[in-house]
Amino acid sequence: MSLISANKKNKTNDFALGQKNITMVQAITDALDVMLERDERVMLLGEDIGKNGGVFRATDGLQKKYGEDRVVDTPLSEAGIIGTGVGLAVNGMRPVLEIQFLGFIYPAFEQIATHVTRMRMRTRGELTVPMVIRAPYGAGVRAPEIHSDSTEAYFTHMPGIKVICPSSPYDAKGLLISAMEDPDPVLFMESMRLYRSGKEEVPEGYYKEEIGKGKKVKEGKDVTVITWGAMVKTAKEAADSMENRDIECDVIDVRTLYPLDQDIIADSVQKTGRVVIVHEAHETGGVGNDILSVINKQAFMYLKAPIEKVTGFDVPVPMFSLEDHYLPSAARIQTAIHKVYSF
Amino acid sequence: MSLISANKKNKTNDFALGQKNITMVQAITDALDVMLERDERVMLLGEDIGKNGGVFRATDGLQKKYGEDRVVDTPLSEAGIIGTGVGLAVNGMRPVLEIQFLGFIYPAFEQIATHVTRMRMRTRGELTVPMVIRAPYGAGVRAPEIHSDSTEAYFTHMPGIKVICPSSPYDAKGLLISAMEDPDPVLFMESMRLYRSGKEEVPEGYYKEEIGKGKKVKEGKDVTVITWGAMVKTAKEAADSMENRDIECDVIDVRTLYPLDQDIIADSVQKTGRVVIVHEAHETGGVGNDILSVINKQAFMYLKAPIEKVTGFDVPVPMFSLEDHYLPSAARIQTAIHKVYSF
Amino acid sequence: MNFPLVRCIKEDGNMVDPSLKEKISEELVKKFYFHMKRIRAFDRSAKNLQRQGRLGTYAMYEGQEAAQVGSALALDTMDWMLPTYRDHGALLTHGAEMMRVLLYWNGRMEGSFHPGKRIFPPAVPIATQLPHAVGTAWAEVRKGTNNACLVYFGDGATSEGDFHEGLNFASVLKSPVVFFNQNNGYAISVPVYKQMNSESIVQKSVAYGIPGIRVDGNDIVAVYFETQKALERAKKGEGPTLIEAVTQRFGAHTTADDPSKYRDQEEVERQREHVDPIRRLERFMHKHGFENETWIKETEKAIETEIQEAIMEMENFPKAEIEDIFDHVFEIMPRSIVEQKNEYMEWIRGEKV
Amino acid sequence: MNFPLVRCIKEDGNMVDPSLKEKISEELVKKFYFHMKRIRAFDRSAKNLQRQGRLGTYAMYEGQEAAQVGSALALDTMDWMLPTYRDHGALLTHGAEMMRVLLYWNGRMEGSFHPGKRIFPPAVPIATQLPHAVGTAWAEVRKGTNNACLVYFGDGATSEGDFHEGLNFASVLKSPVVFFNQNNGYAISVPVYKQMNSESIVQKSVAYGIPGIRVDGNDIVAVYFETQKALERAKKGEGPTLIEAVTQRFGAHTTADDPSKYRDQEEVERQREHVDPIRRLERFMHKHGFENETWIKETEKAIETEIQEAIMEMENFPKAEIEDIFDHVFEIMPRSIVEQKNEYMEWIRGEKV
Ligand SMILES: Cc1ncc(C[n+]2csc(CCOP(=O)(O)OP(=O)(O)O)c2C)c(N)n1
Ligand SMILES: Cc1ncc(C[n+]2csc(CCOP(=O)(O)OP(=O)(O)O)c2C)c(N)n1
Ligand SMILES: [Mg+2]
Ligand SMILES: [Mg+2]
Repeated sequence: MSLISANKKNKTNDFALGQKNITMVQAITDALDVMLERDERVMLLGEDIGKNGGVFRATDGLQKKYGEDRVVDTPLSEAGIIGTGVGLAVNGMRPVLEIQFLGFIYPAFEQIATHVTRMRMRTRGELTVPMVIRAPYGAGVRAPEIHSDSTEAYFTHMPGIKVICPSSPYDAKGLLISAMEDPDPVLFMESMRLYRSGKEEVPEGYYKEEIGKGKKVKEGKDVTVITWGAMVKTAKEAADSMENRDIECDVIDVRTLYPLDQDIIADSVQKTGRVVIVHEAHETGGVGNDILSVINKQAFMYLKAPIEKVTGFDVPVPMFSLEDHYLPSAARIQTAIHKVYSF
Repeated sequence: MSLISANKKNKTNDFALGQKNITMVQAITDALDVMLERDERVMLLGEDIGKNGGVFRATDGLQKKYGEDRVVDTPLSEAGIIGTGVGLAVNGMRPVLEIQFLGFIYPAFEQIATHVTRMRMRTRGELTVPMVIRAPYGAGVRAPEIHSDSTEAYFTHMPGIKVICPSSPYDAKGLLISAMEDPDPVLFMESMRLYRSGKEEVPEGYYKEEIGKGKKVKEGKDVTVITWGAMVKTAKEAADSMENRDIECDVIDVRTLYPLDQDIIADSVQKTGRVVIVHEAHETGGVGNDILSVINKQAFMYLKAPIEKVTGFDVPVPMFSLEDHYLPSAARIQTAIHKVYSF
Repeated sequence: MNFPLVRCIKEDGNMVDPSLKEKISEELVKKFYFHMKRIRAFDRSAKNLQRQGRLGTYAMYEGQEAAQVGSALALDTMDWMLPTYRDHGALLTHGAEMMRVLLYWNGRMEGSFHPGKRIFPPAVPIATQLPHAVGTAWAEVRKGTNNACLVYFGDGATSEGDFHEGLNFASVLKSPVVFFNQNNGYAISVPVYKQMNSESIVQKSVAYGIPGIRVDGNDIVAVYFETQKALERAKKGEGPTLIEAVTQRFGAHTTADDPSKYRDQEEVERQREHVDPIRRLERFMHKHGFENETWIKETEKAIETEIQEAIMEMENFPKAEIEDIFDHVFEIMPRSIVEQKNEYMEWIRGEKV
Repeated sequence: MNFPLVRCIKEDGNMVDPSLKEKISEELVKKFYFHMKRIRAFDRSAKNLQRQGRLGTYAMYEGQEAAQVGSALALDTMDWMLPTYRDHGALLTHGAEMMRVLLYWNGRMEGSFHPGKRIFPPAVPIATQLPHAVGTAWAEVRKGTNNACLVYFGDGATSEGDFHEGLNFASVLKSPVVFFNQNNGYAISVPVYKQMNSESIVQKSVAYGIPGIRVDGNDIVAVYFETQKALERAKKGEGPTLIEAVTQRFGAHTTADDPSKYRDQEEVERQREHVDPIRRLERFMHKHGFENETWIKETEKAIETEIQEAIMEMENFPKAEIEDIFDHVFEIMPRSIVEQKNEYMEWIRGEKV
């Protein structure tokens, strides 16, 4: 577990007072709560986030606590939410915008691609958009169509926005707080599968995890497995089971998809020379290929085998009767680890 | 120059009657004209495409010739254009939709990501969307902001749509006709820089170029240069000049960005072992990384040097006073060729 | 703005204008009644199946039967229907196979379309289907047919850009579309008054210079006749109409939703007495000599049998085939998908051994 | 729908309601006149510069001066302005540096913002600025100030989803925004009657339950007072207003456009006699004792000097720095950009040796 970075910049109640054992969705609520408390400029906007507390209850109780002015049920309009957020952010607020599912962010695509990400550039920093867009993503929870998209690559290709995808309650809270204090826009992806899939000790109060830094979740010398979000658990499971066959894996949770932590990737690949990249997005154009590019640049001479990718296919995420086949499984990852190991 | 593929499937007037020496934008008008003539189902929709003939005159004269019912000036609404196109296509028409600049396609992103590309899948082919979206793209013509985007990678990552980007009048016409006869949606990217930058002999009448096939524009044994669209000319220029230093390049115009022609890439890389990829889109998440992935899979063992990329940077396309620095230049490509050659 | 609520049958079952009775044949009343009962029974069964884990998340429409059946019955077979995820009541009325509707909610691709029927797959992203309707209807005009399009959407959907772009396109193109809004009071948890500042949805028709009709969505007679008129206008080349059917969603947004978080469900149950569209029709039938106990009993039984058979069919439907993931993205599979498919299918076969 | 065209000064310069004259001080008239003359002179100079290759593609606004100046003058310094690419007349009136406006059209990033002024960079993607205005104005409410927002957009912009979503949000949030539409008859080549089926733009206010005003956009007095009223309403917490200013674009869409392809430019020139907003004000001044030849001459000279100086400043402005491409994407440059920058800057230096 990472150390608490006791950032005490703004207020005094920075010290972790204790720990609590909570799920990822609770950790997210907690981060929002901490920041609403610390910083008056923070406002939450979204569909059903107020009275209803969000369709996943990520904002449960917050409207009651902070009022309808700060935790706002908006009309059903993603371009409206993000566009209004741009105005709020430019004019001094710190909007956190919930997009109900990542698959419904597309109506706001123009706002993100042409304004959220370009305002600083266009005004040389005179006007900026410190905004967090939160969006549940991913397959595996038997959700209806479109709800299961994992389309982070649209945003990593968009200059001017950071993309974060935590895999644990601890990281989720620390990274969300960092995102909310970041001077630039952040897309914060939350795995629906992980929302309630396990608890972890999380410090109370304020702490930050550094954006742009990956994390080793398992140490090994033979094969590097690189992934993020919901796939961390699956990859770890696969890597653990490879120990039976005497294959030791380095498992890296990159946590931030843009900017990527090139060092953690390069260091590991220089050690192992064998790589498996795992993600649930479509293979073509996926962030896996950015990782490939990092490796090509930083560790080409160390590679002992072609890099393997275990990813979603180049097909729309299927309806739930077949989604388990779409999603990378531990078994598929094992096959890939074995393949690069025995190349 | 490729041979004419005399596809005679639908009608009789298939044979090229002669040649004419025309620019790329004229070749595009010609393709639209040929298809409006051959196929009653073809309709053109877009902003300013009727009376005005399009802001680049790509549809010049077509409304007069085919009527306001078939060449339609729409309201200023890209989601409306694409969404209406979905209905037209599902119900038997063959809509060709002009998006005035690729940078203004974003309002229609949701329509493309959730309907254009998924209709066949969702209905197992019962309802389909044979639609062509035409969009001028790219920097280098001193256009205002947003107009210069080269964001093809958003679409290559989207399962269910093909992405084409021709680099010559001949290819433009043949590929556009193929796109218009394709049973599935196609995004057809037209380089503004190339619209009027040179003429070429183009057959009159109907002919097709195959989608998904790249083309060698220069043959060489030392280094493979892979690119498309406006960059083909620049890359060729760089490659030509390397002959002075006795470096012979294979220059590949992939022409289709999804699906990529894996064979032409693999064959060349297996021969040269050294690769430079050139594109004007941002590096991170660019189609260059998909090519990297193809090479990793098909030619890993043949690589003699890390792959070099000469691309747009991870920044918004700057306003025109600086756009030439953003765009890959022949000189930068030469440096890269030299680097991989002398690795 | 003057958009009075059009109503034919009052809550107590009496007619607003008794002279309309001539136009209401026994056959028509039976149709109304049969379809409303049928889709309500279906809805309740589906909800139960979900509870038993035999369906996935399911979206109920109880309370909206008059709006869905009344509008759907106004369509001809060759007219198109573009539904949302909550309009399978209308779908069933327009001829969709019940078994397929069940498949849809069971996460099966085979359930999102209805071979041979002019029905779009349900639009999941809100309001995106409105522009589709414009194009679909326009294609009919280009073909020179006399068919129109009916597109459903909710009160929440009016906030999306696609609602606006769709209505604007249709009005400019004089596309034969009926925009049928079911104002059921809520978008998930958000009440209409937070969704918009306008007093009605129908007044948004003014923005497009098209006719707007506000109808009591729990009065199937009014819904039916108003939709019919709008369709006639469309078919005569007079362009689109916006209909707002004011109705109510009795239950949760979907089986994944807990309405007690944002409204008083007991209050909803109390209101049901006044607003339930089936009870209203029953009162009308009772007061106007259309009551027929035997027929009702038979009908109920037939419906029950149909539903049970559909459930059996759904449950006996061949298992989803993995290949389906790959096979329908393009007409001709590009190499990248071919390779992904082959690799995966080989791996699966290996695994299974 | 009753949205009469509000007019204070008739085409012949006479007043519609002479009693209004009390409210029109000489100072105000001079302001109107000065700013309209100033921005017209600017516009023409910029067009000429473009012809001479000293600017890039440029968007003219000639004909729309009353709409832009009248509305801009109604703003307080602390009110926000959100312009499109055609509203630099309004920008200049709200205090933007002329030199920067020229820089913008010369492809210089330094021209898209105005330090210290509450002005957004021009929105290039149509209608996207409307939601920004809602948020910007709402932030003022949250801060407890008394400032409002004025956002410009064209007739074509009303077809985009963002127009609709912006107005809906503003109406629900009661955000202090004035939505100022310049209906100049065309979106590039597309005339308003192909853009929409409604008879006016103002009637779209009905969809949001907000006040709508249709004003003669060539009558600066009417524009000024109506904008002022709308701003007052906004500041009193009464929410947004939609203003449609009916005006005309005399020239091409931009210097890259050829209007003869889609309209009769001679006809436009003939109409100018009636509609030119500056001539109208001149007639008013003439008839109401505001004429002052000496002042006009001085003013014209001052404007000419200012413009020439701004052009010189623009042309002497330090050359664009390559580093600017990289330096302003994030506050702290991530490694990928650092590396791209270093590599490129090294390469450029090497090249240049
Ligand atoms: C673009 C988009 N955003 C958000 C959602 C999530 N969502 C599903 S249904 C719904 C509410 C829709 O309300 P309404 O239009 O009134 O229809 P109803 O559910 O009442 O039938 C929301 C927000 C979605 N499906 N699509
Ligand atoms: C989203 C988007 N689509 C298309 C364009 C291209 N375009 C630039 S100006 C324009 C017409 C705008 O017309 P209107 O809103 O009436 O404003 P005007 O130019 O008349 O001031 C178009 C289509 C754009 N800038 N943005
Ligand atoms: Mg609703
Ligand atoms: Mg206009």
